[in-house]
Amino acid sequence: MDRFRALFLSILLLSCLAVPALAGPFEDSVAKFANDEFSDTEAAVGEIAASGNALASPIISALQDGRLSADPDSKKVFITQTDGKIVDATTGAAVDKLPDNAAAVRLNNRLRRTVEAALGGLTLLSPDPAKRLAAAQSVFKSHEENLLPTVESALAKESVKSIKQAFAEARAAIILFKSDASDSDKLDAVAVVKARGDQEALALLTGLGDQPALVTKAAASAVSSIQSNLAMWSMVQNAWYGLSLGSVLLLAAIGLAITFGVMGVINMAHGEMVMLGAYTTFVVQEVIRTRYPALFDYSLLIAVPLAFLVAGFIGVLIERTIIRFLYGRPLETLLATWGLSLVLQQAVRTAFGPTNREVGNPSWMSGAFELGQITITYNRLWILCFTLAVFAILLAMLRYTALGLEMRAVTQNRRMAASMGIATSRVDALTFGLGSGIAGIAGVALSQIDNVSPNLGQSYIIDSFMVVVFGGVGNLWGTLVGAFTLGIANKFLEPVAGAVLGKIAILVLIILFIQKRPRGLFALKGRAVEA
Amino acid sequence: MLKVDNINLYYGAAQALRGVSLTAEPGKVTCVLGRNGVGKTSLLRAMVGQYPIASGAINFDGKDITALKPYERARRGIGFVPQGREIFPLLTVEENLKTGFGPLKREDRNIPNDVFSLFPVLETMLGRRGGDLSGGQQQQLAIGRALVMRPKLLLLDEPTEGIQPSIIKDIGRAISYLRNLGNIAIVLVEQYLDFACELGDSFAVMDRGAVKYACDRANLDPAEISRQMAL
Amino acid sequence: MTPHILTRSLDRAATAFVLLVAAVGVLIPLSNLLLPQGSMFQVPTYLVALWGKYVCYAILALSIDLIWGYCGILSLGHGAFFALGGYAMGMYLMRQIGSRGVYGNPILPDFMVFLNWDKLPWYWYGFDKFWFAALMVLLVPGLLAFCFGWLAFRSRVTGVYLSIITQAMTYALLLAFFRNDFGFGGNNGLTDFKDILGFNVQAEGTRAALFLLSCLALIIAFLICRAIVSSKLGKVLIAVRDAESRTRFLGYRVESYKLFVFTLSACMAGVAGALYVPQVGIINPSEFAPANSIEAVIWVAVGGRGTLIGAALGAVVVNYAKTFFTSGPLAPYWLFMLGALFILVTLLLPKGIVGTFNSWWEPRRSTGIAADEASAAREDGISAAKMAE
Amino acid sequence: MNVMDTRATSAMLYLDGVHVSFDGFHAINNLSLTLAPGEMRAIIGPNGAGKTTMMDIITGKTKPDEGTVLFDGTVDLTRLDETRIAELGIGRKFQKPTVFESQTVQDNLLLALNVDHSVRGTLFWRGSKAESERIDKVLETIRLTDARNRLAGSLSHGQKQWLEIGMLLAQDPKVLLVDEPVAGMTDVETHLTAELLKEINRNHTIMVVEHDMTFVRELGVKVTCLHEGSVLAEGSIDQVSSNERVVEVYLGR
Amino acid sequence: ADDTIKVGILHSLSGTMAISETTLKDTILFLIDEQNKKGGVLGKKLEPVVVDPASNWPLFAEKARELITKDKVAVVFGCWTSVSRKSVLPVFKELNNILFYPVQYEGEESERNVFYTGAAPNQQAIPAVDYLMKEEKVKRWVLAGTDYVYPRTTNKILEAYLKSKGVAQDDIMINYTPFGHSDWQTIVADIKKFGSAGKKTAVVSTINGDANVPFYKELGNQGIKATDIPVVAFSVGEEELAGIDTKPLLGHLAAWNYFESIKTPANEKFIKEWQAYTKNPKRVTNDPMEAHYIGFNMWVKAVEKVKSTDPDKVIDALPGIEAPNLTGGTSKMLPNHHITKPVFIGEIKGNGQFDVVWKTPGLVAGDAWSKELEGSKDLIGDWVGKKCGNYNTKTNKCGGQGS
Ligand SMILES: Nc1ncnc2c1ncn2[C@@H]1O[C@H](COP(=O)(O)OP(=O)(O)OP(=O)(O)O)[C@@H](O)[C@H]1O
Ligand SMILES: Nc1ncnc2c1ncn2[C@@H]1O[C@H](COP(=O)(O)OP(=O)(O)OP(=O)(O)O)[C@@H](O)[C@H]1O
Ligand SMILES: NC(N)=O
Ligand SMILES: [Mg+2]
Ligand SMILES: [Mg+2]
Repeated sequence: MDRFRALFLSILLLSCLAVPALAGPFEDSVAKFANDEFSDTEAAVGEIAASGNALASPIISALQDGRLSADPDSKKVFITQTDGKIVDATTGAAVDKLPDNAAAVRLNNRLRRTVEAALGGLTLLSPDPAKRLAAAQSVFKSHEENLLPTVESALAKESVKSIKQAFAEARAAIILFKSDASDSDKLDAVAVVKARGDQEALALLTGLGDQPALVTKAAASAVSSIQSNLAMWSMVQNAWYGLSLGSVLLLAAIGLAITFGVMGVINMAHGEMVMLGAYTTFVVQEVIRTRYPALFDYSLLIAVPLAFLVAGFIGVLIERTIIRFLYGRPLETLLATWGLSLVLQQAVRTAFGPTNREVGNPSWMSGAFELGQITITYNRLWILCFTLAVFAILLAMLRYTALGLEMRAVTQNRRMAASMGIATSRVDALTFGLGSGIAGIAGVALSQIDNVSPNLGQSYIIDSFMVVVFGGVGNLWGTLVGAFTLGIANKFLEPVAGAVLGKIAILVLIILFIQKRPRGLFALKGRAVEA
Repeated sequence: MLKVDNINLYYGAAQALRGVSLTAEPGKVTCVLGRNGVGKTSLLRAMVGQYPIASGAINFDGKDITALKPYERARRGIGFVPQGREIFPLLTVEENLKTGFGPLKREDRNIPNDVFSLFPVLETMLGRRGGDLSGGQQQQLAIGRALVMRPKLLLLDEPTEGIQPSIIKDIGRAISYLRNLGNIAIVLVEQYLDFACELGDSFAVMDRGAVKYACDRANLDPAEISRQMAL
Repeated sequence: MTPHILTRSLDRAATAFVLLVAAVGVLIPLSNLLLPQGSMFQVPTYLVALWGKYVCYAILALSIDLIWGYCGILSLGHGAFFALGGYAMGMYLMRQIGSRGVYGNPILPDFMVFLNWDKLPWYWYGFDKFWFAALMVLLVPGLLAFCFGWLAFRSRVTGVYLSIITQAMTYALLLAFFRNDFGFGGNNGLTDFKDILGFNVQAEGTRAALFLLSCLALIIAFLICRAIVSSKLGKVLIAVRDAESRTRFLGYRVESYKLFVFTLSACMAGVAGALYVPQVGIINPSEFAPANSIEAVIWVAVGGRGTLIGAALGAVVVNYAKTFFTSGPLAPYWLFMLGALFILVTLLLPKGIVGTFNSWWEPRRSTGIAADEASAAREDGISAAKMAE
Repeated sequence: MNVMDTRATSAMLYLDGVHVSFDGFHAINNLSLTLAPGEMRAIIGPNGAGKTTMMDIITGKTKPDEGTVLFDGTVDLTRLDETRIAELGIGRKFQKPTVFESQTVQDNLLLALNVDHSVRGTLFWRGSKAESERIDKVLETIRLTDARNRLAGSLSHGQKQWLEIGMLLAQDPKVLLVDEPVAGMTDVETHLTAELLKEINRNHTIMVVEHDMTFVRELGVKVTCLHEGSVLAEGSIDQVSSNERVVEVYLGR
Repeated sequence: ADDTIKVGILHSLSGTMAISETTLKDTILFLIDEQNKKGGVLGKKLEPVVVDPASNWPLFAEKARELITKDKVAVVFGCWTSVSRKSVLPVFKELNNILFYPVQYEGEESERNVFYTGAAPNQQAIPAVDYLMKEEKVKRWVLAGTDYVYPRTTNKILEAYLKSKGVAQDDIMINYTPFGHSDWQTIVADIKKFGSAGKKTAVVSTINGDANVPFYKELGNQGIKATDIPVVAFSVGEEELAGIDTKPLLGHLAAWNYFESIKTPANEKFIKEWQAYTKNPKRVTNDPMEAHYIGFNMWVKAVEKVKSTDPDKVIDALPGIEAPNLTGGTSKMLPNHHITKPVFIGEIKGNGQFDVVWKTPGLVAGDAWSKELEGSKDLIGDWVGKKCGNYNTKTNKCGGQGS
C-alpha cells in the first residue's frame, strides 16, 4: 500500500521537477514498442507506467493518440508532439525527422483500455482539470485497486466540486472491488455509487461479484433504485428521441409542404432536392478541406445559403421548363417529377459516383452532453433548433409578406390572380424555388446524420408525403404537428415493438387515423374547401 | 380609353366571338347585354387576356395590348369582376382585398375607404375566409377587390347576379359613383335590363358571338333592347 | 367523349385491340415452339418470357386505369394486390416443389427448414391444391381491397389522402413480408419453382402456355373493363370522379361504386401477379415497394389515362423501353432516357399516347373542353389543396 | 317565430329550432319552418342570411348542431346522409351550378334520371324508350336540345344553370330545393322559369330561393324572409315586402 | 463475333444497390482489360457485356436470361444481394451457364452453376465471434442486423454457436431494423443500456449498407467507444467507411477476408493498377472486389485448362483450381463451389482504413451448409465426387434429409 503511495507521489514529484530520465530498464521497455506485437506493447505500457519516468505520461499519451512511432530496425521510438516537433522517446531529445521506415505503434481495443487505465493513473494529479476529470472517470471504470492511494490524495487536494465528486465515485468504485475493504466502507461506497445513479453506476453495481451479504443487499437495493430512476428517465429519453426524429421528418417534409401543400404539385423530385442540398454541403466541405481547413467549423453555415441557392435555382429551372405547363393537372406533375427524380439521381451518380461521400460534423455538432440521465447529441439538438427556425421563418414569410400572399393567391386561382395584376409566372417560379430551396437546406442538416449518396432523397420521400398528408395538406402547422406526432409515436413504439414492427404499426395507425380525419390532422374545414 | 376592334375568339373549333367591336370611355358606362351563351363573358375574357383571340385588336390607353399577358393588362389599370366571383377561397376577406396591391406603388398600398363605405359587410368580415362567405357577400368582395387596384377600366360581368335587392341598389350607386369620378371607364355585362338601362351610357346587345344592336343613352329604347335580347 | 361517336370508334379500336392481343397470344408461342431455333421468325424463349411479363404488367395497368382513369381513385399501392396474387401463386408453386427442395423436406419449403420451423404455418394450408391457390389469388387481394376500401370510402377519404394511405398500406406490407418471421421467405421471397400443374415451369411448352394464358387474361380483363366503362355504371364512375358530392345528391351511393371497382381492380391485379410469378420465377417483397406502384401508375399515364387500351400499351412501352435501355452501351444512362421519356410524354403528349392519338383523330370532339383549373383538378382526383396559414 | 304546430306532423318538410354555427359564427339561429305537401315556398333574405345553409341542412350536407329536421313528418333528416336523402326524393339545384363537366349534357340528364341507382342496376342498365323520351323532353324544356352532345363543361354560365334545372327535372323528386334559379338569366328566361316552376308545382313540393323580386312576385306564393339565420317575416309577397324590417335589411329604399 | 469470348457483368448500376455494385462492375472491366493486355484467353480477347438490373430482382432474372441467350456469354460475374442470386439461379440452371458470386452470404446453398467466392458464415462470422471471445473477453452479445435473410440467418447461426459456448440467452440481445433505417438513437441507447450490466459487451453487426453510416454516426455521437463496447461488422468495408468521419469510430471492428491495408506485393500492385485504371488515386478496394479477382482468375485458369469455354467443361474443371488471393495466400475452389479464404479482423483507423489485429493461421474452407443449424449439419456440397449440392452424409443420399 504505502509503496504505491510513495511511487505515485514520486511520479508526481518527478514530473513536476522534470528530472531527466535515467538509462536502464526504461529504455528496454520503450524499445519493445518497436516489435509490432500487441503483447510486447502491452508489457511496455505496464512497465513504463510503473517506471516513474517523467516521459511515461507523454509516451503513453502519444501512444493513445497514435503519435508514437517506432523504427523496427533501430528499435528506436519517437514521439511526435502535438506541436509537430519530434523527440526521442527514451531521452526526450529533439530529433529532426522520423526515420523512413518508422511506423506508428499499433493498438487494439484491449491495449487501448490498458493505455487508458495507465494514463488515468498518470493523470489523476494533472494540473489540467479536464484531464483529471477524465482520469477519475477512467478509474471509476477500471477500478484498479493499486490506484486507491493516488485517488485518495487527489480527492483530498481537489478543489473543483464536480471533479471532487468524480474522485469520490472513483474511490468508491475501487473500494467496492477491494476484497479487504471493511463492510461499512463498502456500504458507504454503495451509497456514493447509487447517488451517481447512471448506467455506469448500474454497470458497476451489477458486476460486483462476490461480496458480503450486507453489501450484496445494499447493492441490490441500489440497483433497483437506479433502475427505476433510469426507467423514468427513459420516458424522457423517448420523448426527446421522438422530438428529434420529428424534427428530421419535419425538415424533410417542410419543403414539400410548399411544393405539394401550397402549389399542389405532387413533387416526387422533392427528395432529390434534399439530396442536392446534401451534395452541396459535401462540395463546400471538400473545398474547405483542401483550401481553407481552418474554416471547417463554419462549413455548414456556408453550406446553408449555398444549398438554398443551388436547390432553389434548380427548382426555378424545373418550374420554368416543366411544371409550368402542368398547372391544374397535379397528377401529371407526378409523372414528370418522377422522371425528373430519376434523371437527377443518375446525374448525381454520374457526377459524384455511386458511393457515399463523406460529410463531416463540425466540432459544435459532434458529441453529446448529459442532461440528467439522458444523452443529448449536439447534432440532433442543432437540427431541432434549425428546423424550428426554418419553420418560423417560412411561416412568417407566407403569412406576412406580399410574396407570401401572392403565392397563396396564385395557387388558389391562377387565372384570377393574373387578373389582379400578379405576375403569376414569377410567383410560381419563386414558390417552387422556395420549396426546393428549403428542401436543399434540409439536405444540409440531413447530411449530418445520414448517408450522402444518390439514394438519399428516396429514403425521405415517402415519409415526407406521410407527414404532409397526416398533418393535413395545405396547413403548415399541420405539417409541424404531424411530424412531431409521428416522430414521438414512433419512438415510444420502437422500444416496445422493435423498429420494424414499430414502423409497420405507425403506418397502420396513419391509415386508421385518416379514416377518422379524412383530411388530416389539421383539416381545412368549411365550404371554402369545397369551393 | 378602350377600343376593341373586330375580334374573333374560338373555343377549339367553336367560334364564340365574331368580329366584335366595342369602345369604352372614362366616365362612361358601356353596357353589354345578351342572352345566355351569346359570348358576353368571352368578350370580357378577351379584354383581360384570359383567353387568346384569333384576330382583331384591343387598344387600351392608346396602346395595343393585344399581345400583353393578363397580369400586364391588370397592371395597366384593367380591373375585372368575373362572373362566378372567383374569390380566393382560402384567403381571408382582407387578404383577398390585398391581392389587388400588386400594380400599386408602395405608398398606395392600402384599401381605399370607398370599398368599405360601399360594402360595409366586408369590413365586418375582414377575418373570415373568402370561400366561406355567402354568394352575395362574395360578389361584393369581388367588386371591392377590383376597386383596390384603382383601375382605369373596370369590367363587371353580371355583378348583380345573386345579390339582394338593397345591395343591387348599392352596387348601382357604386357604379354611378365611380362613373361620376370621371376617370374610370366601365364595361358592364348584364342581363338585368332595368339595372343596365339605369346606369348605361351606351349599349350593345350581343347574339351568337356578335354585336347585333347598339345604341346610346340618347336614343335608348328599353323595349327595343328587350326585344333584341329575346330573339 | 361523346358517346355515340366515341363509343363506336372505340369499339372498333377495342375489337382491334382484342384481335391483336389474341393474335400475339397465339402466334408468339406457335412460332416459338414450331419454328426451328434460329430461324428468322422464331421467337426465342427468352422473348416469350419477357413478353409474358409485359402482358402481366399490362393487366395490372388496366386494373389501375379502371379505378384511376374512370373513378378518380389514385392508388399508389396497387402493387400490393399484384404482389399478394403473386404470393398466392408462389405458395402453390413452393408446395409443388415437395421433397425436391435442397433439404428434401416433403412438406416444408426450404426457407422454413432452414429457419428451424417444425411445421407448416396454418396460412400455408391448402396451397398444395391448385384450385385453392387460384381462389386465393382472387380472394386475398380482393378481400384486402374490400376491407381497405370499405373503411376508406365510407370515411370519405379521397384524393391524395387516399393515395397516401394506399402507399402506407403497401409499404407496411413490404416491411411485414421482409420479416423472416412472417413466414413468406423474407427478403428472398419464394423462388426456385419446379412445376405448375405437373408441367415443368421452365419447359418451353409451359412458357408458351403461360404466355397464351396471360394474353387471354388480358383480353378478359379488358373486356370486363370495357363492359363496365361503357355501361351506365361507367358514367356514374366518371361522375364520381368529376364531382363526387354532386353524385351523392343525385342519390348514388358513391362508396358502393368505389368499393365495387376498387375490389374488382384488386382482383385483376392479383390475377396479373399470379400469372407473373411462374413466368419470372420469383416473388419477393420488393414487389410491394411503393416505387413499383408509382411506376405502374406512370405506365397508365404514359399510355393515356382513361383509355384502357392506353394503359395496356403504356405498360408495354415503358417496360420495353426499360429492357432496351438497361442493356448495352446505354446501360449507365438508362435512367436519363427513362426519366426523359416520362417528362417528354407529360409535356408533349399530355393525354398520354392513346389519349393524344384520340384527340388528334377526332380534333373537333375533345378540344374546347372547359379546362378550367378547378374542374381539371377534380378530374385528377385531387382537390388541389391550399395553404390556409 | 311560431310555426303552426298542428300541421307540423303532416308537413313535407319540418324544421324546428335548428342551429348551425361555423367556428363560433351562428349561420342558422333557432330556425323553424314548415313546408306543406304540394306547397311552393319562396325564400328571400339578405346575402348571408342562411338560405343556402338551410338547404345544406335539409340535404344532409351540413349537420345541424341542434334542432329537428323532419321529412314527411316522420323521417329525421339529420341522421341520414346525402344519398339517403336524395333517395327519399329531395332534389336540389345548387346556387353555383355544379354539373358533370366532362360528360355530355345528355349524359348529365341520364345520370339524374330517377331510376335504379344501385351498382348492379347501373351495371346492367339498358336504356329504355321511355327514358330517352324523358330526356328529350327535358332537353326541350331547358332549350339545350342542340347542345345535347356537347360537354357540359363547355356551356356558358347560364346554360349550366339551365342544365342544373334540367337535372332536377329528370330526377323528379318529391321535394325540389331550388337555389337562385334565375341568376344570370334574361327577363324572358326568368319568366319562362317561373312558368316552369309553377307547372312543376302541380305535383311537387318546391322551395325556391331567389333575390329577383319580379320573379318571386310572378310565382305568387307564400314568401319567407330569412335574416341572420332565422325567419324574419312570412306571408304573401305584398305583406312581406311591406314589412319595415324586410325593407330595411333586404329590399332597401 | 466468334473471335472474342463474352463475359457477362450483372451488377446494379442504378437503384439502391448501385452504391455497392457499381464498383464490382468496374472491377470486372478492369480484370478483363488486364487479361486482354496479357493476350486474352485461349488466344481470344475477352469482351465484357454490361447490363443494368437496376436493383430490381425480377430484372436480374430477365437480364441473366438475356446475357445467356441473346449475348451468349461464357460466364457471368454478378449479383450482390442474396435475393438477386436466388432470382437468377433458376435461369442459370435452366440455361446451364456459370455465375461467380462475390459477396459474403448466409450459406445454405451449393449449386452446380454457381461459384461462391465470398465468405460463407464460417469464414467470417464465426471467426469474428471467436476473436471477441478470446481477445476481448466478451460475455454479452448484441446481434444487430437489417431485417432480411442474410442477417437473420447469420444471427441464427451465431446464436446457436454462442449458446454452444455457454453464453446464456439473457446475454444475447437480437435487434432488427428495416432497410435504410436512419434513426438509430433508440437502438444505440439500448445497446448502451444492455452493455451496462457489468459484463463485457460487444455488438455483432449485420446491418446492411445504407443504414451503416447513420448507425456509426450515432455511435460516435453518443460516445460509444470501441474500448467500451466494440462493434464488429460484416458488411462494412472501405467503401462504406468512405462516407464517414472515422475518428470517433477508432477501434471498432470488421471481419473480412481481405483489407486494402494488408501489405503484400500482390495487393500493392492490384491497388496501384486499379487506381490507375479508374484514374482515381483515392479509389479504395474492398473484399468483394478481391473475391471477383480470385473468381475471375480461377475461371481463366479453368478455361485454359480445358481449352474451352463450354460451361459443362469449365464447371467440372473449376473445383481444385487454385488462384492467388491478394493477401499472400492461394485460394482453392472446393468441390462445394466455395473457396478457401483467410479471415482477418480489422480495426477501424482514423483514415478510413482497417488495421488488421488478428487473422486465422491458415486458409479456412467455406462451408456451404452450416454446422450450427439442425437441418443442415449433415449436408455437404460435393460436385466432384457425389455430383450433388446437398448430399446427406447420414443417409448417404443426394437431396437433403428426406426422400
Ligand atoms: N371554355 C369553353 N370551352 C368551350 N366552349 C365554351 C367555353 N366557354 C364558353 N363556351 C361557349 O361559348 C359560348 C359563349 O359563352 P360565354 O360564356 O361567353 O356566354 P355568356 O354570354 O357569358 O353567357 P351567360 O350569360 O350564360 O354567362 C357559349 O355557347 C358557351 O357554351
Ligand atoms: N363553412 C362555413 N364557414 C364559415 N361561415 C360560413 C360557412 N358556411 C356559411 N357560412 C356563413 O354563413 C352565412 C350564411 O351563408 P349562406 O350561404 O347560407 O347565405 P345565403 O342566405 O345563401 O346568402 P346568398 O343569398 O348570398 O347566397 C354567411 O354569412 C356565410 O359567410
Ligand atoms: N449476401 C448478402 N450480403 O445479402
Ligand atoms: Mg357569362
Ligand atoms: Mg345562397
